[in-house]
Amino acid sequence: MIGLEDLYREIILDHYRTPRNRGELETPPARRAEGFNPLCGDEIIVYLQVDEAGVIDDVAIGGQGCSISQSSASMMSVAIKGKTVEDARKLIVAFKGLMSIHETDIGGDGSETALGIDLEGASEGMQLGDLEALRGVVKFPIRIKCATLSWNTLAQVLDE
Amino acid sequence: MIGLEDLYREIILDHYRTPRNRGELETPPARRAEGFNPLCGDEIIVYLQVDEAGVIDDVAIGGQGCSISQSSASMMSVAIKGKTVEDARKLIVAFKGLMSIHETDIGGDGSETALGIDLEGASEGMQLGDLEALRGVVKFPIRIKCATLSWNTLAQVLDE
Amino acid sequence: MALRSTVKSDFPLLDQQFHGHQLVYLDSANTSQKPQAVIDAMTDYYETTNANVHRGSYELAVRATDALEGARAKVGAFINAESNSEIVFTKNATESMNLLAHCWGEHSLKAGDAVVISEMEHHANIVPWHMLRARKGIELRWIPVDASGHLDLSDLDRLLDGAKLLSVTAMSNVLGTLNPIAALAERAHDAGALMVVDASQYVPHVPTDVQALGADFLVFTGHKMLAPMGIGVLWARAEHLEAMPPFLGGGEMILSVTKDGFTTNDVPWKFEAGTPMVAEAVGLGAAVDYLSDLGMSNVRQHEVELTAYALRTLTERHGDKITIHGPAEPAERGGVMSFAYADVHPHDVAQVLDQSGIAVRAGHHCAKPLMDVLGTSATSRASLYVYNDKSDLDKLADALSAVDDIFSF
Amino acid sequence: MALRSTVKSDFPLLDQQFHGHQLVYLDSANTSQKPQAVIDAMTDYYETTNANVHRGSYELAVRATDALEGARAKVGAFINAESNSEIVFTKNATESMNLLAHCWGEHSLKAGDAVVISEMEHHANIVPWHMLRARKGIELRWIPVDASGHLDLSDLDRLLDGAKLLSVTAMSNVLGTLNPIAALAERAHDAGALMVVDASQYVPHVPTDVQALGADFLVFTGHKMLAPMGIGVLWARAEHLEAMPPFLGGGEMILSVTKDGFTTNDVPWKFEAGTPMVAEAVGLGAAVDYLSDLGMSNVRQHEVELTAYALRTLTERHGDKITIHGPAEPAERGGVMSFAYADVHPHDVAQVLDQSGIAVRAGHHCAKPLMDVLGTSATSRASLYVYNDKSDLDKLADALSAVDDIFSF
Ligand SMILES: Cc1ncc(COP(=O)(O)O)c(C=O)c1O
Ligand SMILES: Cc1ncc(COP(=O)(O)O)c(C=O)c1O
Repeated sequence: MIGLEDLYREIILDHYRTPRNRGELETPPARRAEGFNPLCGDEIIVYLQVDEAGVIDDVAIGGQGCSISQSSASMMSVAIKGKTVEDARKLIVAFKGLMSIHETDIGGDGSETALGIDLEGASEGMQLGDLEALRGVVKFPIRIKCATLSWNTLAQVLDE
Repeated sequence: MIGLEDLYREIILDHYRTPRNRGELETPPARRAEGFNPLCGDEIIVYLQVDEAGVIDDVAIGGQGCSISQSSASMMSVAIKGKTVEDARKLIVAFKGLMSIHETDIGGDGSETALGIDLEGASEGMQLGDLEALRGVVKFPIRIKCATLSWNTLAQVLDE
Repeated sequence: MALRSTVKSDFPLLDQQFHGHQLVYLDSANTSQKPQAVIDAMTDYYETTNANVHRGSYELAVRATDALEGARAKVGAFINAESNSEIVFTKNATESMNLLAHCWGEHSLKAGDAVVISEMEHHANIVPWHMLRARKGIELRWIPVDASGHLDLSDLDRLLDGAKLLSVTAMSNVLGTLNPIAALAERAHDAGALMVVDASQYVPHVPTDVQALGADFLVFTGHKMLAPMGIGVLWARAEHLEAMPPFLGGGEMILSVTKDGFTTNDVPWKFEAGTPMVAEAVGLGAAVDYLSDLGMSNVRQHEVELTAYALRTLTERHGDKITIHGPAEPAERGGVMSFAYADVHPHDVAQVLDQSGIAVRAGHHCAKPLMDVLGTSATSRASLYVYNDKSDLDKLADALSAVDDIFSF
Repeated sequence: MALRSTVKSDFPLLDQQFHGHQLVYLDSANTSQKPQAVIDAMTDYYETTNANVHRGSYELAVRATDALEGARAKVGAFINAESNSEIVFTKNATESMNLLAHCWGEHSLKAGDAVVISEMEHHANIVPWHMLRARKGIELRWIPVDASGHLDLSDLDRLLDGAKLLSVTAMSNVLGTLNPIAALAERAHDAGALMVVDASQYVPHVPTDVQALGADFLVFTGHKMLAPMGIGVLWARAEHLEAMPPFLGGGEMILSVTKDGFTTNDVPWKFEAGTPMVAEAVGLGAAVDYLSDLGMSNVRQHEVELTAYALRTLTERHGDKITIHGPAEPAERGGVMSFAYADVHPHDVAQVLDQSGIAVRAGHHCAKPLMDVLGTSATSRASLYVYNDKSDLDKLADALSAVDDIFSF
């Protein structure tokens, strides 16, 4: 449909249809955090298992939501699995940078506003890969919250 | 001043300058009630002494307020002194009838609205006398509350 | 349909395009659009009449006061209140319900007392009771919703046993269900409880007579009935308002203030602290006039006919793909149609429809407990009002095919 | 005067006659008139942008949400808030103060804790504390007002000793007195108390920088600053808002609701239950733009000059007959002039002035404890704003002679 091809890229729909790392992990040893989008009722649960070396050796995603929040979570799970916690944090920054281009303080928790980060520096060496497909979301500001929901939840679980 | 001569009739200003029955009565034997006009802060205190026969043998007026509330109270005190309680009630009805011609529910306690009384019947044989001078107040709806303040207070003290 | 055909043209906002399509506004259960008459009434207020009320002795202030109290009288007549002093202006239905929970609740409920609500309530009729539960230790009981989208009243006697309050929506903002308020009020009273009606979705769409409904309290909100945002109404029987302590403290609601305390003004002003929203009241009065001119039973008939058309058309065009929640019978419901489209998430449905200029809401509609009952986290919702017509529903049916194109796999 | 001379013509309401005279509006401390730009902004909102906010995924709803949050950002910038999340929209200053008394008060005060206010407070900064006293048993202490119309701070140390909160008006709505807020905030903090500012009369007239004032909470109201009725503001430091429990319960203020309870949304939405007054927020944003274009220091300078002219003219023309309350020095006060005229009752003064088209307020100005201090039950009050000029004050002086004619005896 004209105007929507930037939002609903094939790779996004693919992750939506066939979400990766879907499920639960036992807690403990895994950590768990929940994120809500009060706007549309979307809910993401992120399970994270980190080994002694600080490597994310397993991740699982629960909850439900729209194509954007689900595919973003799925792509995120792929991107962080096997990465160090430190790299995951850099990815969060990089992804938020990707999203914040047109972001304004339009609702929800406002945490997206004015990140003011050094995107180049922080995401140095980080490959967003498939996640680049979500770039089109910035043309639909209301959906940015959907795309960032899993990432905010990841940040939460990392901070615990 | 053009437009105000209906409001500030000479007899009204006279009662305002030289209020009748101003003061206090000892309670008991007298009864006492206070009335407020929250709009302008006017306050009227009515003291009433009624003998065994139901005749108002003394009345006193306290408080302070504008020319209309003060003169209305003064004229009221003259009109009810020596009258029976029953006649005083009739006078209240007659006076409210005089005032309610253009009354609308514009604030304060709303008690003025839609009296629906049989003015002729209720005030039968009642002479409003000087009080007729207050008729001009109905052209200034906001002041009706001033004119009726003492009468509402009288009704209160009679009901106690 | 009994409404005059020119209604749509009274609403300037509807005459615009989105993404190259004429706007089709199907989100009136969320907020309604405003007819020119309402917009003009507010503009005129600010250009000719604006002053603070109940305070000034000059002519302009008298006019402003008349404008406020005149609007109160219009609202009172619209719902057949016994007296204007039963009409309390608030900022929205949510404040009305909170006022009730604070003033009546704090005053009349004690720990262990039960309040009965239903599973189809809007958060505005849930959260204030949760908060009161936290403050006072009341018990909250829930009337279940059955599979047909009606209240399941089979257990009502037990739920009402010893309850002090029954608070139910007159029309569900998700399912469209019209609840049997008069009967519920009777049963509440028989059980010794008072009855609260959340009429936020009802007063805008159905002729309302508070005396016939027999309830004790009724709340609604201006912006869903063609009136501006920023104004709501609490109607209550005068005896209840008299007995309730005040809500917010400040100007307007007092008779006297000293360093030691204060005495309250008469009702309804006792509950209206601070400068009221006069322009919004004027707008609400104009909305009431507009709706009365159309005729509320015509409004209702229009929506029943349109709902019937919508249910038929959507089912014919989309068959099994679409599931419309709530009562199947148009006469038992309002024009609020929540639906699921295949397994496409409502947010995606709304996004695709927006691309065709169609505004529907996706989400939990501030009714999360009902979402739990429906076993979902969100629905798509199309809702109707006086300015909608069959062509809007045809366009909705068309645009849903685009959803199918993108998401069927 | 530094204001452009065409300001008056921006206000359509002022262009009308009363009793055969051009309106002279001198009641802006009560409510202000609205420039065309503000009226148009609201009309435009309803004609092009209206939708419910934070809820819809369609384009129109996004625009409405942007309009609301854009207005919040404008208000935040206008008072130099650190973040937009420190700006809570309420219906008026009274609600803001009640929110504070409920949420901060209930949460942080216990029986015996002291709250310090002053004798020159508006009822909005008195009654909520009386109500809290009744609920929680707090102690209320009063800073006296001296004969010059200033706060008497000689005993402040004792008053603040062990106090938890100091809540004072930045500008008296009766005397015009400007209070030393920054110094008071410092002394409150030194004593371990938080500082609340009632800035209802201040934000409209004086450049305001919440960070420079150093307070913890600040409340004001839209309708006194050229904005519509129906909207007020609570500014608070984010840490306080985070710590405070919610106020009203319902939609918008929640993250999640179940049958067992709810979790609150982030600030500021946690405090904004129900559909907000979006059009009024848009109007407030437009008012902020209008005032910023004029320049708030120009506004202040204009009012200082006009107040000086008024004090001089009225005294020259009416000598001993007129007593103007409050500070004699224009730089120490705002353009709010309460006065007594001989022993004519203010209600009669206002009535006679109205006959000349002059709108002044007569009454207790929602400051009854201050009236007790002044030893009166009411004053007449003329108050200024951007649209007033010297000719308005000349007409006031003229019309007071008519008062003299009728009532001198
Ligand atoms: C100093 C002061 N505080 C508070 C208020 C209350 O404002 P509102 O009536 O808009 O709530 C006013 C105005 O009436 C005021 O002058
Ligand atoms: C049934 C019902 N109750 C209450 C409300 C709350 O109305 P408001 O947001 O205007 O307070 C709504 C609308 O959102 C509703 O649909």
